Amino acid sequence: MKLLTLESIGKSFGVNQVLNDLQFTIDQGEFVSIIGPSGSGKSTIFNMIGGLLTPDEGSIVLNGKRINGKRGSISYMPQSSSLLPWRSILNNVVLGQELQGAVDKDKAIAMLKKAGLEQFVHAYPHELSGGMKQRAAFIRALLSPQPLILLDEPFSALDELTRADMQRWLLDIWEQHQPTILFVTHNIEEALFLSDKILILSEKPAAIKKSYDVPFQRPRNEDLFLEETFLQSKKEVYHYLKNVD
Amino acid sequence: MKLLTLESIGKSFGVNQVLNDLQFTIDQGEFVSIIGPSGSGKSTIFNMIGGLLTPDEGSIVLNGKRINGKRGSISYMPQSSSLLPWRSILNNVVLGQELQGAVDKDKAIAMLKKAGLEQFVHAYPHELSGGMKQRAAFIRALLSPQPLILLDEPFSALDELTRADMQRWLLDIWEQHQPTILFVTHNIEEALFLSDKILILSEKPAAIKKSYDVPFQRPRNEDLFLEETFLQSKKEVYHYLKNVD
Amino acid sequence: MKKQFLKGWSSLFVLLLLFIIWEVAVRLADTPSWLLPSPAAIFTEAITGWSNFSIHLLSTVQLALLGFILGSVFGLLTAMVLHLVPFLREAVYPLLILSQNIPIIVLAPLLVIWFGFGLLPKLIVITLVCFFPITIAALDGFRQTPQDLKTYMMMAGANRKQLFWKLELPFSLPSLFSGIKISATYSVMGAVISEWLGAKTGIGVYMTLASSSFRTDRVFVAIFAIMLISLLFFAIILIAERKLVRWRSIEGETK
Amino acid sequence: MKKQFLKGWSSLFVLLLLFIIWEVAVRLADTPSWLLPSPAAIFTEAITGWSNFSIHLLSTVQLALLGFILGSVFGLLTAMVLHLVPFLREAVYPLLILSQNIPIIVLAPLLVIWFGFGLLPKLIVITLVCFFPITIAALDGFRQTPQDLKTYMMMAGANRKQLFWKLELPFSLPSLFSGIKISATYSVMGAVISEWLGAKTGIGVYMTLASSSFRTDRVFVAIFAIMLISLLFFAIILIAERKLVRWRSIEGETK
Amino acid sequence: GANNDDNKSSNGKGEDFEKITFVLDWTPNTNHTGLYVAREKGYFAEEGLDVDIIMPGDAGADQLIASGKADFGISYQEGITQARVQDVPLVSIAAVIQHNTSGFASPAEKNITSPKDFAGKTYGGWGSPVEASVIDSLMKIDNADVNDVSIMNIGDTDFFTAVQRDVDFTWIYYGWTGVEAELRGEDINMVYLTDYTEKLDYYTPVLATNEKMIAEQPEAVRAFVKAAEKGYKFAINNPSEAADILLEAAPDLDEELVKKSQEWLAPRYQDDAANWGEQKLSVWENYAEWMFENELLDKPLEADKAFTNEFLPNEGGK
Ligand SMILES: Nc1ncnc2c1ncn2[C@@H]1O[C@H](COP(=O)(O)OP(=O)(O)OP(=O)(O)O)[C@@H](O)[C@H]1O
Ligand SMILES: Nc1ncnc2c1ncn2[C@@H]1O[C@H](COP(=O)(O)OP(=O)(O)OP(=O)(O)O)[C@@H](O)[C@H]1O
Ligand SMILES: [Mg+2]
Ligand SMILES: [Mg+2]
Repeated sequence: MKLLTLESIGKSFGVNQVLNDLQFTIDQGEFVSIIGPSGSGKSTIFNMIGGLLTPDEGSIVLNGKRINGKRGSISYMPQSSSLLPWRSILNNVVLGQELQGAVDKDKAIAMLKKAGLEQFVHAYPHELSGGMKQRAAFIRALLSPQPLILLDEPFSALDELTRADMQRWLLDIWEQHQPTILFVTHNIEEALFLSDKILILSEKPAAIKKSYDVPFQRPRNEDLFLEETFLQSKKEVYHYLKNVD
Repeated sequence: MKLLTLESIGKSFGVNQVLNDLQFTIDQGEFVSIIGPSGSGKSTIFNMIGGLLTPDEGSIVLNGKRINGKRGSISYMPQSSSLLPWRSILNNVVLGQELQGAVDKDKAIAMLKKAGLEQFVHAYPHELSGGMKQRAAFIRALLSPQPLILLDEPFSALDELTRADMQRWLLDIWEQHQPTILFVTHNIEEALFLSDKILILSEKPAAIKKSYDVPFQRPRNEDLFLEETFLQSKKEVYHYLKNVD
Repeated sequence: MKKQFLKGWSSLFVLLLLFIIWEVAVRLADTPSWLLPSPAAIFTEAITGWSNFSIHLLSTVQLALLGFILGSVFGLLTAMVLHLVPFLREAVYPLLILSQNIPIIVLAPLLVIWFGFGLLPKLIVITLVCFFPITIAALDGFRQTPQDLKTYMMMAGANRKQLFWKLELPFSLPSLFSGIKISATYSVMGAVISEWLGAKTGIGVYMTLASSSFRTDRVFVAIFAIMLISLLFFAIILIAERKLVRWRSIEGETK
Repeated sequence: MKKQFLKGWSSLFVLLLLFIIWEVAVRLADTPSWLLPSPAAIFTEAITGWSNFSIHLLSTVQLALLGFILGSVFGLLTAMVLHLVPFLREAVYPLLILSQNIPIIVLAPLLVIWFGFGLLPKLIVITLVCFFPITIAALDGFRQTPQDLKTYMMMAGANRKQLFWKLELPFSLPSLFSGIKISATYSVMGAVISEWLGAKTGIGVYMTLASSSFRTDRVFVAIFAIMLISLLFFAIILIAERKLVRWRSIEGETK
Repeated sequence: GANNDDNKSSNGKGEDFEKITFVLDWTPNTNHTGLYVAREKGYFAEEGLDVDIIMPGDAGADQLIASGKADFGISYQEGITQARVQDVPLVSIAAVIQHNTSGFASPAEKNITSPKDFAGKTYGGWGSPVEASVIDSLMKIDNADVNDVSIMNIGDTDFFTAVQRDVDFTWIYYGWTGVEAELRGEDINMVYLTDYTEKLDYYTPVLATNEKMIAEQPEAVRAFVKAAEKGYKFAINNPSEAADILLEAAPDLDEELVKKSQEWLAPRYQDDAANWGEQKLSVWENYAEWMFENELLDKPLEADKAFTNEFLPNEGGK
């Protein structure tokens, strides 16, 4: 079942044409990654889906409804955790709900417990490590009522080891809840490890150069990283990405 | 020939013992990486070699001279480029020389040209991309008269692709000048690709858990990443690192 | 700034030293009291004249408080309107800054001409003095809200009202408090100036009488009283800030 | 703040509107000129009285400039000393803040009694008014130098002197300039106040004369002159800032 | 200060001039005309003095004269009395105007023609206890009670402004504010202090100096007073020309006001005294006694030390 469809989207900033005839679809429950060079327009795509920007051409359809320029249809997790420093973690993770209407604190507490943040429910963001903050930010996105979660390079500010932890954690929680996720990353391994499908963007004006279906079975675990087939897939994606330049 | 020797270094911050009986040596012209968990004391080691901190125990010997608490004996490149925003790139890269005495602008210009920064000699830092800034910062370290360069996670703030570019570039320039380098990273692949020797730190109080000699021939190139032996080495280092936890 | 105030023992020491030097100098030079009274003489006057002075003091404190509250409310409202209506902000912000170059002391007599001798012109003076730092601080605070937090809120579907109440306003609190601190100390001076516009009691009145009857010691009592009240106001706001924006101070310390 | 000043056409428009409303109101209500002169009357007086007023104006500008330069130099030196001697900073910084609560207008008459009618007490007043914003701004600028830049400099072997001259001082320039801008506008008001301490020429004198001979229109000419000079000073500093810290403004725009 | 020996300047002819600083009480007005005349007409120069006339600002002149920052200045009997009781060494050396020309002014329509009319009205003053006492004294004479008057502090606000706003009467000098009222065509009623009690016929304003000046440079004082007397004599005889001289020195003043005020004041400088500037011990004693009785002074005044006639040209020999 198609959840999100982008139809021949075009977007320019003045003379700078960033996107041209971009189109892709995401199915309900799918985990899709977007990979592309810096400045190719990944965040711009997100901003359009989120309603912050309006596409110059084409339409964005969510659940059958055209949402061009309409805000509040998706939930979001940015690179910086963007937790509000004056709110406790609990009050932070319910923020997405709060903006849309009803707040369910019990569910939030349960979720925080599962994420290993039990001790930090009433703590403030500055008391958490980078990884813990990102967990909270993801839980906030997960708790929001919208059907699609956009993640914009959520782990790129973390160190290598924390990042690996977070990838495993995300995979875990995704497998439990099966939300629909659109994920931006620079890291090929991360994209391979997590997604069902990788969209590879060309340089600007960006369009989908290749839609790569990730061949690995689920559930996956970290051993995948050290497997032969993984290296093979990595080479392929790397190749598509390079050929774009 | 031994350039730097750390002899049974101990360091505590109050009750927090960070380093205990740490020792290692670096030879002239060697490229050594340090890998270790976050907060294990890597930057603390650098701060002691740089003279910003004084070890509680042991001694740091550079070129046969004890340099405990003595500043100005090494040159340095941090994670943020730390270029001074009000100086042109040229004036920035000679800063290391300027602090120690004589300034050689011609050599600096030649070096910038080789690094592909010809157009940016008189530009200001904000006009450069992240990767270019890091190049300038490395040239600044290279131009400084000191015999040892310390690099503290120099590429961790860059995106994946730029980072790969920078690794190749660094390898290139290192092979040309053969400076002695002590390099901190979180990234196993990066350490394997660049170094002669990898020092793996244990959790605190940190000591050298393992000194891993990198088995690859020089000159190396990017194909190394996709080779079988590389994956093998990566597994090994990962194993040493994990066992520490 | 805050920390220094607390660990200000060394300041207290320097202050004491200054007083001692002053006392000794006055005694050695045998300066007549009407020219420069000694700290001891000022202190004595402060104690013996307390019953009379306290009436003036109280009246000024009341006036300053009232004006400060009015000025704060007015300043915050102005900032909110200007922030939420970008067109207005662009047109009015420069005028606000310009308005700070209107010399209040010169304007004061005109205020009396227009508004008489009641409370109104006095409150206008104090409000004029107080509202500006708060407006500027609040506007700066609103504008300094990090772009990433704003982007998050908007991506998550916040409307303009939610953006302001849930993000911009709480974020601006620390900045706002710096403004409030400045205003609080200004309000005392503003009250004293406004008392020159005609009042029956108040430090301003006390001071005029003191200087016209050559009681320089009393002038100094008034000066020190003004400083102490300002300091007290500052301290009260500081405590309120600590309670309200605890997250900020702790964050700053752990960073 | 800077940008707004440049694209301040909308402000100019609002200002013009205010003047028109004022003019119409005065005409309709037939307000006597000594109570509230119309803008047209003020403007006329400014032109017809120019030859006389310009002498006062010039004298005030000179005084303000001199005091401003002195205050800036003194303020910067103070900041440097306090920054480089941490012990002093801790002891003196709170006193500096406290000193801002000394009511200058009250202190001013005492200054004349102590120092006479010469330039000295006037310069003391302007310096007192001017040095504080600069000292605070410079100290803040020094302290806000990013830790990573400081760490780099020290790792690269910079000594205390190099750290200050090559890093902290240039880094503090933008902050310093905010302080200088404030001081520059304050200096005009400071000069006018200081002229009330007894002077033969100057806007302060002109204003006193005007109000004692019931010439409200002249009082307004003086008020507007003070505002215009303040604005001019501000603009000059702004231009100087653009030249000197170009890197900052460009950086801010591209970010 | 002018008490240093090196305070000499040359007029080019090789003559040495003694530099003198004179501080006014407020902005220049017709009380000061004689001094401007003396400077303009060269009377000071004839005495070897180079006089600099300065406005005092908010502080008033008294402290400046007392501390020697100014050599001479304009003061008031009231100020000198209070000052001397606080050991401030001020001495009056000449009365500028022989009788007190001040009084309580009110717009004609308020119908305040004698002190008993003050009752139920609002007085606007500058907050000094002296005001209440003066009103009290006048009202007692007129069988009324000061407690029926509402006293309001109006600070620096002038008469015309004040009576527009909440205030019924204020204390003015007729020679300046009263004349301005005439010019504006506003009818006012005056209740002069001197009409009701002699005790309040004190000298206001006076020329003053400090004790040190008298002790150390009596010749300079004598010279100064002599020239000032000549200036005031000129103003008495040629009010119009004197007004022009004042206007030239202070061009920002309103011309009409100065001319008219000068005319009004000319006969009043000397009035019924034998010589301009003379002061009587009884006046000083009366007023100090009155102040002491009204608890405006901490201790009685030694009236004979507060003033001196010895520097007046016609009395100097005595
Ligand atoms: N609001 C804007 N106004 C003008 N140009 C913009 C704007 N936002 C983005 N751009 C331009 O659009 C292009 C794509 O930007 P975008 O941030 O979407 O890239 P990205 O793929 O997210 O890059 P990165 O990987 O660095 O996050 C860039 O050239 C950028 O300069
Ligand atoms: N100046 C200091 N005062 C007190 N504790 C410090 C100080 N500097 C470092 N530490 C502590 O020493 C430990 C090691 O810190 P260090 O910065 O050296 O770690 P690191 O290995 O560089 O970590 P990262 O990989 O995150 O950069 C940490 O626990 C840190 O809290
Ligand atoms: Mg992006
Ligand atoms: Mg580190």
